[in-house]
Amino acid sequence: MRRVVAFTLCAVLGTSPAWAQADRNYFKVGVITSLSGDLATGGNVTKRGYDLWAKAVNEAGGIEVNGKRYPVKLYYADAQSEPSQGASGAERLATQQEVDFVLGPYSSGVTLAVAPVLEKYKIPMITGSAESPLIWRQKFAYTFGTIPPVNYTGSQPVGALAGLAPKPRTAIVLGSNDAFSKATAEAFKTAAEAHGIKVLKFNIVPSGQDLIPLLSAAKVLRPDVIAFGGHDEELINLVKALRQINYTPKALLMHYGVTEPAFVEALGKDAEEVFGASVWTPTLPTRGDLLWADARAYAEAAQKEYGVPADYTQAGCSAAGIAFQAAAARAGVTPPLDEGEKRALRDALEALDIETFYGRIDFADRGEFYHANTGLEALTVQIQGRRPVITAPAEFAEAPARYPTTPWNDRR
Amino acid sequence: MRRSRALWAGITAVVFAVIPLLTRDTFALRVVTEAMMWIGLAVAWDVLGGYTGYLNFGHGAFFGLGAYTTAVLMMRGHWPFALALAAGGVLAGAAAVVAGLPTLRLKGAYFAIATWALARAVQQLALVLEFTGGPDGMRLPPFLNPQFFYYLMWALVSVIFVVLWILLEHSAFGLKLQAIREDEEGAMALGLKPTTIKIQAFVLSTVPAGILGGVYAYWITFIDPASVLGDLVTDQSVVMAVFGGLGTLVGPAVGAVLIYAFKTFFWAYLSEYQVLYLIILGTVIALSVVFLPDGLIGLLTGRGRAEAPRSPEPADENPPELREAAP
Amino acid sequence: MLWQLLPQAVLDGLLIGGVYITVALGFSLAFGVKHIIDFAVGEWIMLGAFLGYYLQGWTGLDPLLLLPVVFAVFTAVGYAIQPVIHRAVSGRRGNPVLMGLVFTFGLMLAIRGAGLTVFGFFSHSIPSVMSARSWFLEAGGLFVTVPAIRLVGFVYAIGITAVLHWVLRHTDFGLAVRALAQNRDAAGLMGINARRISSWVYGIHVGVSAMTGVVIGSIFSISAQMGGDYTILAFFVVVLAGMGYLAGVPWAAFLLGLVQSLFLVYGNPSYTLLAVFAILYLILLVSPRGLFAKGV
Amino acid sequence: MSRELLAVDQVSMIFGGLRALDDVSFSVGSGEIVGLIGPNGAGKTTLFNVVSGYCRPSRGRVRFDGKDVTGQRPFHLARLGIARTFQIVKPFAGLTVLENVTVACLLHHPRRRHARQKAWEILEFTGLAERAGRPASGLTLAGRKRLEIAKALSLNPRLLLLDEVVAGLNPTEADRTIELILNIHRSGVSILIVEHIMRVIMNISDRVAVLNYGAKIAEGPPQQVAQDPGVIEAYLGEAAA
Repeated sequence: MRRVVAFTLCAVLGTSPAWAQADRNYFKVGVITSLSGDLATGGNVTKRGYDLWAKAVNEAGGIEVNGKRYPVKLYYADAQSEPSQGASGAERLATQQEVDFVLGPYSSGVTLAVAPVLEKYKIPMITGSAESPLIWRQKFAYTFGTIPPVNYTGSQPVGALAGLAPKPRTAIVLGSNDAFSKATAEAFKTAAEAHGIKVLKFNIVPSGQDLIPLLSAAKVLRPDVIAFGGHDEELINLVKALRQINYTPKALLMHYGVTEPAFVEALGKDAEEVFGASVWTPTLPTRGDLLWADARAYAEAAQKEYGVPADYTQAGCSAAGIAFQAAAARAGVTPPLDEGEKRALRDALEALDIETFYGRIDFADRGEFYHANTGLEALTVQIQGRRPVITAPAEFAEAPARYPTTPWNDRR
Repeated sequence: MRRSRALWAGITAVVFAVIPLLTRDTFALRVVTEAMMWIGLAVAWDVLGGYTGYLNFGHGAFFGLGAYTTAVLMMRGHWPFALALAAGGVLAGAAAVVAGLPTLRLKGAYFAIATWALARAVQQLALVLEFTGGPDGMRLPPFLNPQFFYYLMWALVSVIFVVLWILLEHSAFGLKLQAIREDEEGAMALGLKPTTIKIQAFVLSTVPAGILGGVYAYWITFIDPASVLGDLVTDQSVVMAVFGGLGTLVGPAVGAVLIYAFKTFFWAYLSEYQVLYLIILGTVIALSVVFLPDGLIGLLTGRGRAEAPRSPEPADENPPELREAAP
Repeated sequence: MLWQLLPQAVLDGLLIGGVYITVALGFSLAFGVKHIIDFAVGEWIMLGAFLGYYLQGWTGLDPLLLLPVVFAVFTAVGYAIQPVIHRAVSGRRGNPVLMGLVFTFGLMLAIRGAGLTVFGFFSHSIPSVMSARSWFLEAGGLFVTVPAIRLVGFVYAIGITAVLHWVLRHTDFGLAVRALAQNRDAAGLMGINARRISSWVYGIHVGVSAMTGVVIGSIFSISAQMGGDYTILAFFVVVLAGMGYLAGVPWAAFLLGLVQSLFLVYGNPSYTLLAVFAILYLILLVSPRGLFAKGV
Repeated sequence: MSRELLAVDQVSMIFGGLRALDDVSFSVGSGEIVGLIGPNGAGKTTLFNVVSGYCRPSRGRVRFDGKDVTGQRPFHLARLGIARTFQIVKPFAGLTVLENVTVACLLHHPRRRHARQKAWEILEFTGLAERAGRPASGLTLAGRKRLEIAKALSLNPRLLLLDEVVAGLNPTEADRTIELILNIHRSGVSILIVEHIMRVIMNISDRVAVLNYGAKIAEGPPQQVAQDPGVIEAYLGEAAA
């Protein structure tokens, strides 16, 4: 047992290598995400986004700063879906790998634990996927995010629904009791009330709860809209439950979960005409200066690399890399970054306003969305022909919304 | 044997005390700090699980209770950390009394299930209450001093270890627990009040968990129902204690160090194989029940071999529970 | 308005409870006979659900027709695993019940890990023709919607319960199982092969649980991480019923379903699970051996 | 008869429909050895369980040293001075012989160190000293039965309830155990003993009570009881069955 302790000690202490820092001609990029644990699904999607960006940058020779190109090298830390492991990983990336900047965690919980550590070492971080409004209320100086928070994205589709004819008058809003879903449901509710849709029922329910009694009771109220904040499994259960009690609202609204292939795969024709929220789809008309010319080009590259369609999380993660790329060029910082250069990089990020394949990136420098990307237009999507199609706002719409929704029993 | 063990314990403690002086590596400090936390959790779990024979599958609830109490008192009540931490320990102990009263009168099977349910109940509570922040969790003021947390954890875990060592190995209490574990009916005939003693053990096991939870909250600066009230703490404490050796103090400590080291190594270098971790963890625990019933420590000390077969009858059938069920 | 919802809420509660019966039935049987608390019960449900999912994909048959296949496969799995569990619980360390707990706990982690590796993280659904049907009944101002697939689940649960009951009461095998549950030594004297019967019992438990997974997949969705939710349901029902008291299972399941349903409709839905926990705690406090005080 | 130490007064015990004890009354005087006999299933162990607090009688009272102790829990009774052994011996298997006895000694010696010293004395007295360090699970049946007595003795009892501590032993072991019982008795402990082996009961008891189907059918000096026609019939009946 003593030997074991001694061995472990050596192993732990022995892992502090002294890195030769003097003239490094590449960027060290930390990647903290959840590759295992409950959030591994999403975590691995973010990893793909970050990896794809790194691959594309290096194929182009690297990040161009003052006419010279510096490749990037990624250093991973698995947060294991645990805030403590995320913080630990951040500590390692900061002190052992001495990374120049960090591409951030998948979930808001891990982000909230990682951010203070990086604050301490003054290392800029962009998360490509955390979308809880909480993060931005903390006003971390070095933390940014490419995906707008759910209370920003959630209101757009409600507004879009309110503009359809005949206008929906009543709604039932339900949300699962986790941070993301609850914030989504609250955003739906606030937006509905703002657009003159009467919210007949608003309930936050325990995650995984069988909702059929609640929906049976709701059915009696004949709501025009049923809006639900939840994750993939819960979304599938909700649609199946509505199907089982045979109630078709005029519109069924959820958040980004409907854009996941699993949603359509699991529900087939029952997934049709479900509304969702997103900020990016492969068909979004965008124009990028760096790496990918538009959304389609990115989608093709992603499809080629991973064999599955890219979703907006993955795109947001690749865009996070691009944001760093652009900011480094503007700040004129070259690796290795010292403290002053990291600060310059952070300032450049705050000042950034660029067009990318992902859309516009413009981090807010004040207010409740502090350092979240508010350059994007939130999108309303609807499943049509087994894929998400943008139906609003008008300038991006690919097809008109199908409304009111076809009753379950009339579908082919 | 006893003296040399104490000597080695002392040396280990001193080594741990000087580590921060030897290294400026804050990541390594973090790793060792967390390893110590797991030692404390696994050893505390073993008070009830190993010494008393009641498997607490809700250890994480008490850890989380401590974390939340500390966070709430610091953030909403503006208590100083030390007081909030103590309150976390007290509350975890009080919760053990409340949870233990109906369940510790019963056979271990009920207790195991009840504590598992309790963990989920506490998680639900944190999710629906306002002052816990619901699913959003709570942030604490960042106090990012690795040395502070290292020494705090070191001191707390040392105290926990020494207190348990004295109570369980050198005082009447430990013997009483083991007697109850082996034969509750028989213990009653000798004047022991099983329910009272079991509740005492439960409290002794959960107070450290609550305190460690409080330290965790302040250290990590963020807690939410998923991270401090999820399955992780329970799962890992059980695995560490069983793998290391139930009913000893050194066993769970060794188990904690090895499993934590394995986990850290696994995720640092083999993270592509992510979910294999669960398979390995599960297989290790299942196999150690079959092949290493006394845990690793049984193998190292030869305790397993010294023990003669348990009974002349085929050890096979008839669990004691069944026999006692008959009036 | 509110009272109008009552028939529907009660019906929904009973239908939910129906599913819970089969989640807990095999588990209760295994505990009653072998004194094994099977932490892996939810994982058997998960594995069964995925077998049903893939079989449905390959054959195109309705999942409800595949139930016997899933049952057969997993009964065999359970039968094969029982000797290992037996070895785990009869080791040198006393306390077989607790050793069994730890063993199945390990099994649970390993199966979940394997499930995540093989099936991935995404959710799926097992399509059945029944999930698209429902009946609307109305009489005297009262109305209920009866979802077909849920009724199927209910009938399935009652059917399995009835069959199990019949087997235990009226067959030689059932007699042997009951003898074993009563007294192992005596059962041995009567010439009953305790090991073989135990293996069958665990096999039936695993088989029933796996089959239930398919029904659950038709009603809800399935994912590699679904097991834990159902394990806790099984625990709830069995503790409420009294551990090992098979006849209490349906009533406990209905109670649980009704509490949830009524609370969702008439209470604050956020507190549904907490209400369930509170009731469980109170019942344990008042009657530690379950609703009927018949637990082991 | 000397001063009454234990009095069982019209005790009945009903399990379900089964009358395990039916209106049983008897007493143990201070300094007495009372034998309790009866065919299998006569209710001897049930009576032990009632007296030692493991079962609460359905009817009737139990008095110990003049105080009503009916339904008191075993650990209270142990404190008052009632110690018992178990028919199915179950030592604390994971503990050593010494630790087993030490647990019992804790009742009057709350500090572990003192209890251990006391335990050594008891082990010497009961002849288990050389096996002190061994796990209790490794003892022979005779050793285990002796350990049961040692544990009960450690409680400094005034009344010792012995449940078949001789049955199953070979003649030499049996004689040694009987000698031990007599030694304990000499030190001033009253004893109520259940035993299947007539020879033992007849030799050591001051008085014998006989149970059959839960009811007391005879009581008196050993020789007198042995000639009681009802007792003979009860035993013959068993033999014939």
